[in-house]
Amino acid sequence: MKTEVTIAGVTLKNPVMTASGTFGSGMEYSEFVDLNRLGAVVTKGVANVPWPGNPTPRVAEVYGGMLNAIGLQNPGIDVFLERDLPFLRRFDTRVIVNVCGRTVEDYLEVAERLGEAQGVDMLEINVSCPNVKEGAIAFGQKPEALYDITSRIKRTARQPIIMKLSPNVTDIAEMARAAEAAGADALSLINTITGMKIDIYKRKFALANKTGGMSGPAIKPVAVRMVYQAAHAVKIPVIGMGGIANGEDAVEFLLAGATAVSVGAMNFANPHATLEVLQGIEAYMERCGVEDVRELIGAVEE
Amino acid sequence: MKTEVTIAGVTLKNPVMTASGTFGSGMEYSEFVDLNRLGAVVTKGVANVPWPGNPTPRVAEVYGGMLNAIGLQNPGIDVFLERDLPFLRRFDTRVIVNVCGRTVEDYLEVAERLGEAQGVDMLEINVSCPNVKEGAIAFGQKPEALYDITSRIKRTARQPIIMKLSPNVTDIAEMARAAEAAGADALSLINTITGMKIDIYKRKFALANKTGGMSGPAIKPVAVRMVYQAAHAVKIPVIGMGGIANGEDAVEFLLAGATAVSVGAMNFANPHATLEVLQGIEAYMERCGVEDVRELIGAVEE
Amino acid sequence: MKKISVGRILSQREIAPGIHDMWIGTELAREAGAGQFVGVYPRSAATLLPRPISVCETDREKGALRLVYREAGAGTREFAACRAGEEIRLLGILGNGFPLEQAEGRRVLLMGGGIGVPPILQLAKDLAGRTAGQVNILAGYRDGQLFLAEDLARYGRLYAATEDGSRGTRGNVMDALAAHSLEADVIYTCGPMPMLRAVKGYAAGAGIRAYLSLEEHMACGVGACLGCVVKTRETDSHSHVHNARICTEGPVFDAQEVEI
Amino acid sequence: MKKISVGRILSQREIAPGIHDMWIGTELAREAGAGQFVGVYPRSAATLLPRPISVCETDREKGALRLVYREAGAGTREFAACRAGEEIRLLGILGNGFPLEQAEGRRVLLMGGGIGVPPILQLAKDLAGRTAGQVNILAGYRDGQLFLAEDLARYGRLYAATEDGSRGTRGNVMDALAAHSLEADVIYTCGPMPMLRAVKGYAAGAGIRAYLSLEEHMACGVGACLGCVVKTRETDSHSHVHNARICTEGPVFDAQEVEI
Repeated sequence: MKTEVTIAGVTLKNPVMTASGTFGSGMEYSEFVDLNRLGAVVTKGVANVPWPGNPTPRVAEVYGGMLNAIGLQNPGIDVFLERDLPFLRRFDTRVIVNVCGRTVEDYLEVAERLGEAQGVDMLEINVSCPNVKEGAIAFGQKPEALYDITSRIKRTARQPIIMKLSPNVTDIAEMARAAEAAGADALSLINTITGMKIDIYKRKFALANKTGGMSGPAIKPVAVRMVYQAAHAVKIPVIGMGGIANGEDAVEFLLAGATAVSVGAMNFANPHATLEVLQGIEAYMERCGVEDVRELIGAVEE
Repeated sequence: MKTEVTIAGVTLKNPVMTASGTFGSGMEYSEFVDLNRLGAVVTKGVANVPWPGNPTPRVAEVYGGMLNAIGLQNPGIDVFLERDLPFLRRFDTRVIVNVCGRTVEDYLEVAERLGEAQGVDMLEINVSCPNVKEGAIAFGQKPEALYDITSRIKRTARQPIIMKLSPNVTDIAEMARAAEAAGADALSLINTITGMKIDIYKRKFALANKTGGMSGPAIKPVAVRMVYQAAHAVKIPVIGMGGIANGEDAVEFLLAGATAVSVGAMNFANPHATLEVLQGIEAYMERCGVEDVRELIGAVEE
Repeated sequence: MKKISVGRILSQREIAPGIHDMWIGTELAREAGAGQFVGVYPRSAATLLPRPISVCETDREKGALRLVYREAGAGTREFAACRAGEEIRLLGILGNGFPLEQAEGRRVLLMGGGIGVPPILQLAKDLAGRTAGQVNILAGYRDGQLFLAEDLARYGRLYAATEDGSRGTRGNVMDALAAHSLEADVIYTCGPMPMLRAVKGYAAGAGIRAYLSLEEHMACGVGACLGCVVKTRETDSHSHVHNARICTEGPVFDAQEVEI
Repeated sequence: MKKISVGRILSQREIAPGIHDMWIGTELAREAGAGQFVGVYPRSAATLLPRPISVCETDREKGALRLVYREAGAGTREFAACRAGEEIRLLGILGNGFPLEQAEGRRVLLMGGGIGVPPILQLAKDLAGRTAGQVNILAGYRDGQLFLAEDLARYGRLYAATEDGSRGTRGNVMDALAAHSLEADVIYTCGPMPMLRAVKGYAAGAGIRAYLSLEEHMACGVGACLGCVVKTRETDSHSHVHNARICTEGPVFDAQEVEI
């Protein structure tokens, strides 16, 4: 049974990855999951300098999912290169570093530093975090802005770049085409959907940031739809995510057109989720006589 | 305990309404619910002529909700005026007629006919149905188009008009402002979020229409966020909906800025949902010592 | 009259692989007719819609309703895990049911295929003694697991068909119909769409009446959402388009009225 | 080591309005220390995140873990409905726990407020005989429902405070502290934020050590999501900003290290 997939010339042993921000830099969940079994680990967003993130409360539970407004707290590129990257390189898995910034220059600085680093397979560019005021989302909601930042990062980056798209847009296909036209090597979607929760007895917002990004099984149908629309709008590979909890969810994304999938919030509900998703995909292939996982990509009957 | 709310000069005995398309024209659920107890009944979309709607399957269940692609099947304005309106007028509740069309002229024709009718309190203009190819959604995803159709319908309509907004946009506040600037008397949101489900064993779309509108508790946090953003962008009243299952959900929407709320998909999960929502609001007011439900509107602590 | 009620599970057993037989104590048993159905609500917060399951048998004295259903998804998987004594939320009674009067004094043929077999049982019971001669029953199965066959045989002459040929006629109910050259004035049937199309075609050719019980994905089950419609020959009186609601105008239709 | 495991509920009872006392048979009891916590998973498909609940007491021989929690939302409401014999999914053991060595030969004061009282019990047990003289325990309650008071009294001298004045000192634990003019070299405390701030201030003024057990909304519970952070005086070694993870570097912090 073949489970390898290739994204921008980088071959993953299987299509199961981790969604940025839900898996730290791998260390925490390595107690639960053998990272060698994953197709790739996608790190928490890394900026050029340490970011303190948002005030608490930063997380709240919602029906079938959660809201988060962490605000991309991260120790910055120096610590990442000294501590987190060496840890990840001990494992036989692909390393995809999520890059965040407030200005284009921030992104370029991180991309440059990562270009000099050994063992970074791809960069995922976060232009879709709904929880930071400057930068981030601003680049991810207008095709022109997305085109501009994508092309500038592409010129600087030494590794293939994956543009992570926001679902908080009118036309995801238009955004996908803009990123592809600007030279993106791949796309990943969906980032979280902006949501809100109010504590009706305290009459306060559940999150200090008022709004937060929604993730979890509740958003899966929106994610599947956007992955389908994006995959049909571009030729570059698409990485699908949004509420994936098991192998059947993952297969649904593959059939919709995703080349790989990421497990996000469900890591919190089940620290073994990534491996169970992989086992579930293999069980489906077994049951349905699928020899090569690539047969599933975009295989939904039109 | 006061539960009356007023929208565009029309006073509802309480803020609980039905979401268009989930309650027919009231007849079916009148076996379960005393319509006299509702603040208003919002009818299924009515067009100038009968619409056949989409092929089946038209509905599919998803985690914490459902997808639908009915395609606005409806018997047309003639039958509505002869059969459905007289039925609704037998009850002491407000009647809000949802109006749909493929062209602006379609909408205007229905609005004119309803203008001559007795017992229609308000019109809700559906410019956000994701399941019909022409018209509908096209008017609801660009501010200019929304401004244009809103102003034209406003000139024709004899009753106050409520513009029903689509959540499938980048900036809901911008859409809300466009509708208000064009003369809308109120806004209602959210309509369904476009989603997709794939049957992984048949490798087929769960819906004949491929995509469908997602509703149910799963989408509530997105709805609360958009109601909050819309209510803070305009001065006209906002009617909130999206996954409301009980009184606490309804209060959350009121605190976010809604003047009234609609119960939609949850009618299917619980035919008594509308009345239970009303009882839940009253229980909350009792418990928290709220004399007048209007105290709750937009009362979340900033 | 339609309402929400809570029933108590009296018994539950798997009578064929993935086919479950559940008796429920509920007042609905007294009004439930052959061909009607109930909406059964799962308890899981992830599955909110009622599952339409047709009446297999009723014990009006005991106030017991029998549902025989296939484990097909999260909802029915949950039902299958329910044990005797547990409560279960029901919406019903729903749908029009089979028109029994059409069988009066006529030669009647009942045809059920797969999970379309269960509704035939209550129908056979209700028709007992009202038809011209014994009712003939054709039941089609995937394999030799002839669930409900013994029950059916009590109320008519049973002819089985199995896809794998392990029991009765090899093939489907149409093959069995030909094999036994059965004659009838009216046919009542429930089963997969290809079978219903075949029955509709056969009945049209033979110039006899046929009543089809249709299935479709439903949301509300009470005629409000317009999710479950079937294309009709005439404009439907409710919709004023060529669409009838399977949950309300149906699930049983005169074969001539629907375009399937 | 952190892992997912399944425990079996040994007993469950409501010991004060909305306060539940659950004993769970689990191997975690052997490693669980005072001030550490477990993530408890609800079963409902609508509530996916583990609920952090701190260790109230452990019976290492029996392999039993005691959790005393307040019914606050859908998750804890579900736990409260669980009966003896049922299984419950656990994530743990989590957090750093109270630094017992800091109590060696010192005069120790334990302060618990509301649902912050439970973790004080195991702490008092573990400190027995290691401190200078008897441990003094201040427990603050809303009203006369002094849950766990009898258990606490077994391991130290208990002073109660109630907001309504129905038992012990009227007011909070700080009022009781003053009323009994208790002295200490080190304070261990758990309770609502205003109380923790007061303790921090008091300890700073009196120039004594204080260890605070903090609470915050959590998602993963294992340090990955960065949801539960507290502002720290020094740059945190993990985050390299002034934020420590309550679930991992905490929940117990030296009062001087956190800015609350």
